[in-house]
Amino acid sequence: MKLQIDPKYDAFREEVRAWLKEALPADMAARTLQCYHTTIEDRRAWSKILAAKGWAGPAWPKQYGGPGWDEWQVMIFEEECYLAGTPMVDEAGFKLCAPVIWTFGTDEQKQRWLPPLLAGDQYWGQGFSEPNAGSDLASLSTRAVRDGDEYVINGTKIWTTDVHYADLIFCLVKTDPEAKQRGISFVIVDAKAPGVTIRPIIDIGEGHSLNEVFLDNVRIPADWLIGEENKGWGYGKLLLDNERAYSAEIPRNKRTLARLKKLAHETGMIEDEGFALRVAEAEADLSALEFMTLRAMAEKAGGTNFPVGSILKIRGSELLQKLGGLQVEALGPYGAVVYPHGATNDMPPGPAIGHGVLADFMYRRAVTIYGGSNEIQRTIIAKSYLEL
Amino acid sequence: MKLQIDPKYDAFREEVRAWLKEALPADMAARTLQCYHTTIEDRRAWSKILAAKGWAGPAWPKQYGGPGWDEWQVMIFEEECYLAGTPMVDEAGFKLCAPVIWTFGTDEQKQRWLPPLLAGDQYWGQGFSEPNAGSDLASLSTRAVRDGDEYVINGTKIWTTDVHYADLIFCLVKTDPEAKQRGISFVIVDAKAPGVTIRPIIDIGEGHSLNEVFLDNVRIPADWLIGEENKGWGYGKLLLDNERAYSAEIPRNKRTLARLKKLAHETGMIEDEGFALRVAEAEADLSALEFMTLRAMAEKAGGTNFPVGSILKIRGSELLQKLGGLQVEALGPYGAVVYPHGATNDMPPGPAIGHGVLADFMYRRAVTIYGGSNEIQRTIIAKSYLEL
Amino acid sequence: MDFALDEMQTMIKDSVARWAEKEYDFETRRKLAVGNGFSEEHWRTFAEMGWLGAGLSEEDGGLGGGAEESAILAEEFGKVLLLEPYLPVAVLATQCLLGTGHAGARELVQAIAAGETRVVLAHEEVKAMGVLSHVSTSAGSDGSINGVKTLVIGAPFASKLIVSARTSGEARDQSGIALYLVAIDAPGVERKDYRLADGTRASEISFRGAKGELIAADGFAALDRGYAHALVNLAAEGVGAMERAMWITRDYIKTRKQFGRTLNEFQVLQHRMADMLTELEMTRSALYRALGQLDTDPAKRRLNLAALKVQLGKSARFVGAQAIQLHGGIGVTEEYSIGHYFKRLTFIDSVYGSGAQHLKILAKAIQAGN
Amino acid sequence: MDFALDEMQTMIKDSVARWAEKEYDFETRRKLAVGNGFSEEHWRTFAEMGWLGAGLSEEDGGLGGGAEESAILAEEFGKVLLLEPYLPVAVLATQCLLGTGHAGARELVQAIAAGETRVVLAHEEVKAMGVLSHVSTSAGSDGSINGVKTLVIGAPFASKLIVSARTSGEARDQSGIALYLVAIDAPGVERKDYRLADGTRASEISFRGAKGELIAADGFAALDRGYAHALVNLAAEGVGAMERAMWITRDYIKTRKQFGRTLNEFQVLQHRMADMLTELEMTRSALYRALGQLDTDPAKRRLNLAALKVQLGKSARFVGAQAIQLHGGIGVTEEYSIGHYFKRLTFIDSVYGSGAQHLKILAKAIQAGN
Repeated sequence: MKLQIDPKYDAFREEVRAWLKEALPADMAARTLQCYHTTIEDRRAWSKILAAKGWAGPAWPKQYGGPGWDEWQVMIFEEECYLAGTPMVDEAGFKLCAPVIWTFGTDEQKQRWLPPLLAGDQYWGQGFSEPNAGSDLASLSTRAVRDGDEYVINGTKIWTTDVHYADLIFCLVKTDPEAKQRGISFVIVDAKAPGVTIRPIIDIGEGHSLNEVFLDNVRIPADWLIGEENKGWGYGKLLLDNERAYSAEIPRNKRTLARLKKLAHETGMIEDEGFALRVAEAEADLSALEFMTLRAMAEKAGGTNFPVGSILKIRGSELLQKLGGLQVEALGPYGAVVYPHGATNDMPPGPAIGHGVLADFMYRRAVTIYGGSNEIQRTIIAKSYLEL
Repeated sequence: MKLQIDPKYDAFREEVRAWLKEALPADMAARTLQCYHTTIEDRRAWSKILAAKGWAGPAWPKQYGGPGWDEWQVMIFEEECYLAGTPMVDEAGFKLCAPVIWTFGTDEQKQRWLPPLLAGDQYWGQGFSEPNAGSDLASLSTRAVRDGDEYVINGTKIWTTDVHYADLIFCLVKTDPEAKQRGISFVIVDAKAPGVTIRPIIDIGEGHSLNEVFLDNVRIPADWLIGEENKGWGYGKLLLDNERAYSAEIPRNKRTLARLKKLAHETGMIEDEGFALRVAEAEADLSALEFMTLRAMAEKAGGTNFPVGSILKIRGSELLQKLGGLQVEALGPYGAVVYPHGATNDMPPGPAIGHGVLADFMYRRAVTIYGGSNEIQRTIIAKSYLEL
Repeated sequence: MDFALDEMQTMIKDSVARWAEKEYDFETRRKLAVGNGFSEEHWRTFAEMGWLGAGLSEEDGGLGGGAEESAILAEEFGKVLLLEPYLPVAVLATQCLLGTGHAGARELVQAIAAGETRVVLAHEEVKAMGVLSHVSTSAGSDGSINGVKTLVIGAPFASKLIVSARTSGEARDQSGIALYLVAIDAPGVERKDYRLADGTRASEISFRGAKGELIAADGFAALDRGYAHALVNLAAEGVGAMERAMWITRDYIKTRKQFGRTLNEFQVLQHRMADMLTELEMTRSALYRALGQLDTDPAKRRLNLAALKVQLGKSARFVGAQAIQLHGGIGVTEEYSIGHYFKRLTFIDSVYGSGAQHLKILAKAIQAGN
Repeated sequence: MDFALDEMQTMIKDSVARWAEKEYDFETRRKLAVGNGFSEEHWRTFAEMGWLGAGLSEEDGGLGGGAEESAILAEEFGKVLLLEPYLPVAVLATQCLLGTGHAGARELVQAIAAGETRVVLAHEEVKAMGVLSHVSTSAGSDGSINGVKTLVIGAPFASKLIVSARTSGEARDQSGIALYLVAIDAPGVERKDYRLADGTRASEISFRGAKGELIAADGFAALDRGYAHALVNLAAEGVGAMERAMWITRDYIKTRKQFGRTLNEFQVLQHRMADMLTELEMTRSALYRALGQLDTDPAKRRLNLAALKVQLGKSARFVGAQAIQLHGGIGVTEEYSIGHYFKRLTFIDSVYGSGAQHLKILAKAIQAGN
């Protein structure tokens, strides 16, 4: 047993922190820390800064342009970014699609897509969910039919985050409608191709990050299918498994807790003992969850059926909602005020640090739903590990 | 709408309270308020006092010796009894069996059983549950087979409260093993008859109120079956429905809250703000539940499928457990100390008012299980009213 | 006791329900919410139907009802998430006015009930933290008011304000709070309007030497009365909103399929909905209790209302959150109704002193030996 | 980081598990619990196997392990609800002694590890309410001790007591607390033994002019160290008890039938068990965290331990209660095992400062800007 993070990482954390202090524009950080959805301008600008530093793909292998960090460094980097208030980057592209490309793609595919992604020149969107599939991905109905050198795709994708900024969309589609999970393939679609229609979905926080994507006889070259036909389910699952240690969103939770405390001190709410006790409870939760994440990282190679990803997802998402509620509460009479997205002047009264709190609180109702609802996670735990 | 209890009942409450002050021996009250299981001696003595006053069967119709109270008076009487600390009386006999007898029994049966019950001369036990039935009463397996002028009964009953004090046991038994609910009859068994064996079940509070009853070729006269053969399920259900307004055990919850406050003031725990907030939450719960009980009483005749009994059962039992936990907590370092049942001297240190708290807390784990577990109550709510 | 509605109550309930079904469907309301949040036409209807005086005696210009009638109305309004400031104007300000006993108050109340004017109460301050007697806004001996009031719901549609201002004592003393009637456009009154999450409108209002008419020299009791009525009506609204949200959710899960089954077949969701019903009914019970004892002495009433708000807040948050959860993704979209119930229900917990703040009132009473 | 057990740790774990399976089945334990709650033979085994020194360096008479080894042992003991006072003697008193730096302490620790003597810490007082520095027991300048200590777990089986007594300052000051070694049968020491819900034994002890040997003039740091180690071991015990309770429950619901189905087919119970596992693993995570940072500075350690105790208490109560609930009636009987897990788990929340009291420590730190 070794229950401490190696102190050698302290220096790395310092390095990251020092760089962020210098490289991250203050106005950009302030906008992020208000916690509205990130604007495309901030996102583009920050991607370029990261790319110039060579830190755009923290978890990427060196051969594809990553910095060659181990996973502890990646985690530390992400945590520091969140705390400093860096804009969200293209998570779908960097964390989900790129690994599929470098693991299962051909050299040509890697050449085609990885460099522009890393350089911040191309943006990606993700198309997994469908209107009638919800948490039940096995019942996808978007079809891709081979037609000579092309596939013709028809169907609808939903909850596609930020796809309105995207140049490319990676999708799970049915290539063999008879098979269930095995008939699914992983394909790339040009977001500007004929037949692609994007309908914004405004969330209850009045923000726009979600979309519905209609694919109507959209054609893609046959070599825009990654890996083998009908094996896409396995690729998706493998990568989601790799990500499972991060399901609790510790960096985001930490940032949220930090802002909650700041806010509650600013408004004076922290002096209320009952309130402080609830903040303390959330903090205790977070500290256990953080360590469970470390356990999951360390045990990653273990290959047990211990459902740590599901546990982290459940508790991390519940915590995020709890912290959101506490922030709204800390705002007192300003908790229910709508501060419009993107507005910069003529804002309603109330502390500036709290302007995005309500929108975020609303939007985060989704965290217990997406990525396999918490109900589904509980069933996974019960079935897989407890064998119920 | 009339949302106040008629003030005319205030005088009645005063009358009851005054009488209790005079009639209830102080040592008896003190023992009850410590909240161990009631001793048989206290029970006998108090039954006699009630009988002498004519208040033994508060809810009984006048013609069978009841005081002729309406249900508000019955409720007030019970509440005052609890607060004053009267010993538990023979609830199974008075509240469950007697109404079956007077509603469905013959004149001879009424004559045989009601007067001695009312006089406190005979004690009753209840035999509904069985080891393999749990909350699933429809799957009873105790059999009663007609043999001339008698029934021969074989089977096992469990969780039979206080049957070790009982002279008579009323049971649900299968008389038609093919039919499910319809093959059940309501019979009376002499607790001292040959073939009746009673095995004590000690609960985790180290108390003895529960028993297992083995019925081995026990013979009862044929006219110890109440009402019609194979109709017992309906009788039982009807009476339980009548009782549904009382499922939240408001009198017991009120007494428990009162003792919790007293205890917490005595130990000083009440000064802890976090603790006081939790007591306040319980109090708010109780006040809503109390009014829901009044709603249920007033709407009793309404005949809707609104599942108020299930709601009251769930929340009342959860509240009782919560209050129990708070009491244990209020005891501080004495919360885990075992104070033996029935001991009077050489007790471990700690406030006397708290001596029965731990035993009660332990025993009350059962309240969310018995009478149809809270899980079953939720299913009833979902199926019956929400039509899910 | 009798929980059934009498003839007049049934009539009120039915007429509001009919109006809402015809005039206040979800799409209409949604447009209004992102529009200016108020319809003069609706308000005229409220006045014509007598709803603005549902809780008033006939001599006060009402229908001859009381708090129960008003609550019945509020429950129906809650079901459709009414945007117009029924509660701030026809309950909070109106009951506060009646509580002053001021000579002109009745006349004003009659005008409000008739829909001729709208008055709201400007009392809330940033540092109040749920303490009703918190007033740091001051009134000089010449009646000039200085200070800032916040979250004055309905102010953008009001012509007059009742302003609480301190004439003596410390910020949280119950005595020394005077009430003034101030025209919304009086000199020295500066208003900043904004939209709230539930689509209603409120203002932050600065008073810089504004002058008003004194209507209560010692106004705490009137405030207390106003907020007591506001709280029970808020709870009634919450009950209506929770009930509607519950049935919308019930209907949804009976049709939505996942893994080859409709959602209502999953036991976990069945039990979740049982808990939603339970929470709703707990609040309804607490509401009836508080309604029935609205005329008891203020100290006792305060504890009843605190218990009600605690229950209301807990229930509203739970029902709102679970209504979204059971809907899945669609529940988080602005274009679908259920998210708007969540917003209203969240706001209901926080307004007029949050559930947590009211719990503290109960706890303090228990510590003091109650 | 590495969460896998090394060779020695695996050996400890396996040897305890083997012993427990052979010597500490539920029936044996139950008899012991209602008997005198202690077996000299078991204790001899603990000493012979080196378990009493599992967390000690070799020079202190131990196996050369540390807090992790002790926790591994405690977890196994937790699985069988050990009655003997391993934790009070081999952890709390032992670590407190080592914390004093007193010349004779090491010798005494060696004797404890060898099973030759048993020492417990008499520190808890009725009014402490979870505040570690609360000491109102006083020591005069002649070293005579006056006061009452309560809940001294394991005292009925101890030959010596470490007694905390105040030589200066107010009841909750951290300075001015001296530690004395007092023979259990010294004049002026009066003991009242009793049984606790989990079958362990404790005493309330009055000191009336009792004399002892001073082992720390300023003993708060030693107390703090003792309780820090005690808390992580308590959590390890809790993790063991929760894990066993969870699997017992799992096995039970896979066989028990209701309504024609085994209970494990009901989705609500499946999810309940998922929550039990989740709570257990949250505590295990908090435990690892606290264990890994046991040697950090005391202020930081205190916050880690507070977070651990909060999590432990919450998890233990939930897992214990649900284990009974899922068993139904049989869970409430003394003759079946699961109720005893409930008792132990309930007690685990309350001892060494309750979860609620530790939450207050965290809250105060947050209020102070942490």
